[in-house]
Amino acid sequence: MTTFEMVVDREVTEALETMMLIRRFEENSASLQASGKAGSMCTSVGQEASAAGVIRALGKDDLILTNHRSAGHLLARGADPGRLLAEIMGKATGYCKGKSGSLHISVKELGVVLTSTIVGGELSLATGVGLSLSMSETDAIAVVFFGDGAATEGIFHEAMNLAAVWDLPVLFVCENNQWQAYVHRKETMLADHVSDFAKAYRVAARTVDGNDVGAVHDAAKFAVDYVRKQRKPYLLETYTYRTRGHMEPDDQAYVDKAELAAWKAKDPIQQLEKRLLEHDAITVAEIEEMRARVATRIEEATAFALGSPYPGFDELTTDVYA
Amino acid sequence: MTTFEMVVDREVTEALETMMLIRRFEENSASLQASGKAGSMCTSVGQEASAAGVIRALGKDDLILTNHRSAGHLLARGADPGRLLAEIMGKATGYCKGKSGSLHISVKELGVVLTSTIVGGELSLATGVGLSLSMSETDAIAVVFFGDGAATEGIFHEAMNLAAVWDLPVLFVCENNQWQAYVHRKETMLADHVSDFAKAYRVAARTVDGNDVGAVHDAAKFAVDYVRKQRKPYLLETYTYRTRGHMEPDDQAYVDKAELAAWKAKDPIQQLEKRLLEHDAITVAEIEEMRARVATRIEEATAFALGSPYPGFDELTTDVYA
Amino acid sequence: MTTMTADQAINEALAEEMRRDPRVIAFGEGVATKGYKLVEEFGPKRVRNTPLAEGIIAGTAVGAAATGLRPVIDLLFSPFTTFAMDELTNSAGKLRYLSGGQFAFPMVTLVRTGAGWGVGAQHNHNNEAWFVHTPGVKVVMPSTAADFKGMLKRAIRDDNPVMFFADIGLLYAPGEVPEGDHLVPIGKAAVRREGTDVTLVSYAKTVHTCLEAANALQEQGVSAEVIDLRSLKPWDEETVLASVRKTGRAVVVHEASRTAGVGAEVAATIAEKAFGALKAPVIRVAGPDAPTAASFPLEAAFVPSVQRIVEAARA
Amino acid sequence: MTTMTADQAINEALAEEMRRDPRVIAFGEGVATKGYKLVEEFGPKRVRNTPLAEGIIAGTAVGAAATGLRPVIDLLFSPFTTFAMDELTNSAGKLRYLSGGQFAFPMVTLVRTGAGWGVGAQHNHNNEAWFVHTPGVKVVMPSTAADFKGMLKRAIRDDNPVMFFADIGLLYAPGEVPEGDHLVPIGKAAVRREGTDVTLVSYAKTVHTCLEAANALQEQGVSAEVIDLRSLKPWDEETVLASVRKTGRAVVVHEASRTAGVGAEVAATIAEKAFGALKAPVIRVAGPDAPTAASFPLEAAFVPSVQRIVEAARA
Ligand SMILES: Cc1ncc(C[n+]2csc(CCOP(=O)(O)OP(=O)(O)O)c2C)c(N)n1
Ligand SMILES: Cc1ncc(C[n+]2csc(CCOP(=O)(O)OP(=O)(O)O)c2C)c(N)n1
Ligand SMILES: [Mg+2]
Ligand SMILES: [Mg+2]
Repeated sequence: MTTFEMVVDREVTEALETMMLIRRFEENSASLQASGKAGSMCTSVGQEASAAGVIRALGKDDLILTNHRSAGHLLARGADPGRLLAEIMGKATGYCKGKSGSLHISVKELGVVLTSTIVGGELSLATGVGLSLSMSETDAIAVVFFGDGAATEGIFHEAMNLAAVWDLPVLFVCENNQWQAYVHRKETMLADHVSDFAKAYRVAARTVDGNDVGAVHDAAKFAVDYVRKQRKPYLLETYTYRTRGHMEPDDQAYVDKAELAAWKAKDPIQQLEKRLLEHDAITVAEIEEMRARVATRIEEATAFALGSPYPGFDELTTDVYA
Repeated sequence: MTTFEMVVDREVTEALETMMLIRRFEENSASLQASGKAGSMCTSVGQEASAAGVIRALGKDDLILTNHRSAGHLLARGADPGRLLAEIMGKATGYCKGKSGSLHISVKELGVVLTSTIVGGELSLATGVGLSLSMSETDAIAVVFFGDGAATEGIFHEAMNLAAVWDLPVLFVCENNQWQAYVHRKETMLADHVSDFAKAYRVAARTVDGNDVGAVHDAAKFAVDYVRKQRKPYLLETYTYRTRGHMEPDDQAYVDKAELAAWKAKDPIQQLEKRLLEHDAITVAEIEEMRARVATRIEEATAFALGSPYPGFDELTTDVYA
Repeated sequence: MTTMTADQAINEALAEEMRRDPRVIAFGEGVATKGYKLVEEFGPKRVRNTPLAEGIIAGTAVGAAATGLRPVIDLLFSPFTTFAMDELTNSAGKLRYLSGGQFAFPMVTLVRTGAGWGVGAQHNHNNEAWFVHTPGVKVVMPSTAADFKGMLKRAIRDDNPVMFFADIGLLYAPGEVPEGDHLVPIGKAAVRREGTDVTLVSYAKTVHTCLEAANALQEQGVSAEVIDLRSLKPWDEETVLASVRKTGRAVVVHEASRTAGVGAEVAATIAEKAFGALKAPVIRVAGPDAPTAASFPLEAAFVPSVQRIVEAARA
Repeated sequence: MTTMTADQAINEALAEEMRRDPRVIAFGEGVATKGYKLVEEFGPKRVRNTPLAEGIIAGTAVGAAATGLRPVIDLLFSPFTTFAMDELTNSAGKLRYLSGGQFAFPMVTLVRTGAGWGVGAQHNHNNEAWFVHTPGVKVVMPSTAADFKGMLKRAIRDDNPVMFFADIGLLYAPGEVPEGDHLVPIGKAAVRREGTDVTLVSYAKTVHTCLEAANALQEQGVSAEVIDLRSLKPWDEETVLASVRKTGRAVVVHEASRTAGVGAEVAATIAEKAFGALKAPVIRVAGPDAPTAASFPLEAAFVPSVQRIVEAARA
């Protein structure tokens, strides 16, 4: 199915609402951080199409591993904005009892297992999740989200190689957002695409426009199907950009203004709204309704999180050992 | 210069004596181990053409990093067999006062810096040596020898990538001997050649017949010249085979008999002797003289090492801090 | 009782647990090659060779442990753990806590260390204290063939990551091992010899040196009690404190470097909690703060000797 | 004296040493971005951003140090050292010894840790004890802006690998720093307050907690001496023992987890070498054996409090 046809696919209109939810959630988190009500967090503003497009291509038994920039993945997977925000604020009602905070949120009930903020950590664990799946009677797959910076850690190569040699059902999703904290990707690798690394491992790979949710969704459906049926790894690179900076707050003084502007012009949400309207796949009113729904959810989530208690001091030493 | 021409090059006849010296030295070390006079060591029997061919292509200011399988590199660089054997035996007269033993022998005066027996350790250090050279007024280069197994450690990729991004004058020499201790290379990577990994880093690379000293020497001269002039990394893979097993003693019960036999038939020393004789580049008598010279050196080295004292107990805590 | 080496005990323990529980798998560099018998019995999916990459070996174990398997990995020699520290500490040690208890990591990491092979500091580095100081992991280091078997079996059944340190010097020495499903609890020390005048606390190879020292002390009229910690995290404070309260003197012995070693923890705990009972300072007899040399005489000199222990006990 | 934050002190120290010695270079993830002023002054070759790969950052520093440069690398947060342990311990810590003294490794590794930022155990893990237990390296962890500057300058001039731990909670607090070429020796503790009844030994953030505790104790008629170790390997036994021989009591305080922490070494050494002078057991006040939570109240509760120190001092 081509991106053009995707446009009229109702899945894409759903994806729009998912992206709006992620955007609103993260901008809200950032303002809570700015007003001192929440600790720091990394947002995926500008990259929402990657999370929305890939996650909706997954089955409910598939397992997800992610990293420090995970709110989009979690929300796309159906996480409750209230519990997610509570976790970011270190509240007891958060998915990890507030112990994780914003950087390593996992939600077992949603199949979001093992989130690590150690760049590359998620990659070191994904092969193990893939191994468990490969040894049990299931067609579920493991999906691991990581950044272009993680691809410069040796563990990325160790993970790709093992997944290839052991035929592990792992979908590697590299969100190449051109930045690695305060260092531009171009300073860290000569190749433009992380997918270039797959060939030597004999792993199938593809780079897709990460700001076009339709294109991401198409590519992800193909990749998920490939991994599910072949029981082999696949590397999907979503080529995108981090438009809000690395971690709140970030004035982005070190970012090239022109580059940033050029990517902001390719904003995945605006792009999709425009396209849907052009194809009469949605009306302005419907978009407004979506925005309103999303706004209400975020307000409720914020109220829930702000109203939640912090964990008790007894939690200081619980959950250390099983 | 083609391999055929190389055959009549007197450099090759010199290379023959170097290879004979390495072979004799290592077989002698192994028998000393067997008779309990020396600890364990890894030999490069069957791989001598790689050391002999690459090292003679280097200049005297070039710096070498190597690993646990280093006797060939050291002897080719001109190490004294007596001090080398003494080190292997843990004697005070060894190059490292007996503290290294066989696995991490470095010899600063020969430019053999920083030998590590941590597989991949030599690769993690090579970029630093390259950085020092790249920041000083010299055309010297760094050469790092590593195995096919080291190429499956993430640090290999981190080293290749940094050398590429920073334009470091590092010649990576992968001695692909088909084994990684007790695991066959085919069990650890899908590619046949480690040189396949270079492309994504935009590093020039080549695989050469590692049992043909002429071919290795040609390729090494080209590679050394490239790194010296371009001040950029290069990956040279010498495709060969470890015919004596991993570490003394090793019955190689786990090794495929046919594969071993096939490679033994390609023994680099016999091959070269045969070729030189065919081209009348050497006489049987000259070969006999070489053997005799080598035998004498090894006898003298053995006497020296056996007669040398062990380090005193005061050495237990010296050389910890500068 | 059957007689076997510690190395055989390890293999028996692994085979028995793999037989008992299909979730137990084993992998590492050469694990399938050396464990070809295990491959024959359990198949190539449960016993695997790996690429030469400690980081992904450990990370794969952590990920597999969190999702239903019970991996036993062999990282060969303790200095090689340096390539797997993120996976062993940041992931296995912390992700249960950081996830609010959502995940458990039942896995065992086997490493070898200690004097005996003469190959130097990149194969012999008693770094067990790193892991004893690491939250969320357990650490054991047995001294007898029976404990190698019983503790490995117990470690495999533990729902937490266990670092299993094997002292090279003990691996090929034969010992008596009880028949049947022999299990040794983690966290319980063993009193190897009873005594009344001084308590010698140790683990691994040096437990045997302490027993020799105890014999020597006996001849000098000093009755030494010898305690084998065998489990280092958690460690058995109770047994050690009870003994010191009885003897009033303690010498803590290990091969690892002295500074900030496990002995520091044991000595500090004794000095704090048995203060009133102490008739003399708690003395540590340990390896020097230096890397280990390959040269045999230096490697041997690194390890606490009977004489040093005797002198410390009489000080 | 000028007033500056510890973070500014670090930058000043680095700039001064780079000015003094052309062999000094600095690199790490974002080092050139954040240190753009250094780039302007010293050029892009001496101040570099790197790929996101701690192993090769550290390994490159080790290789460069052995061949004429004096690298200062920034590994950001202490849990990230787990990707560089081979390079920092097996190479920087051991290759001088294993080569029989042929090479030296003048390099500094900067890492941050400790409560204050609320981002959890993968950014906050006081693992300094790992390195204190590692041969061939030195470890410092200052508590004042002046020491951040003076010790970093000294560390850069040291011919050995130095691990420089920066306590996050101290980085942005202003402090007085002497003018000029301010150098603070590695291995010498500072007596931050003199006292006669009890010795409080600490380092980094908790030195200030000890000073507060000393004030509280003062009001209760107890005179506490406060010692700031600041250098953890080597550490200043002499100063600590002299103080305890005077006061007869010691409390060792740090934020790192208690078991096998640096406090164990200090307490064990005091209990052994000042045994006769001790009127009460040496008590350790430390963080729990748990990872650190992101949740602010839990993160704060992890750190030793004034109250706990006071109670320990009066016990
Ligand atoms: C091992 C490690 N090194 C450094 C960091 C600090 N850090 C956090 S995120 C980040 C950048 C990651 O870049 P990338 O992988 O591209 O992911 P992105 O943040 O762009 O989504 C860095 C350097 C870390 N968390 N872990
Ligand atoms: C980090 C690390 N892991 C494992 C080992 C044990 N070991 C020593 S040599 C070796 C095989 C190395 O294979 P390769 O890199 O191909 O070099 P070769 O021995 O074949 O020359 C192994 C696994 C080690 N020394 N270091
Ligand atoms: Mg990125
Ligand atoms: Mg090999």
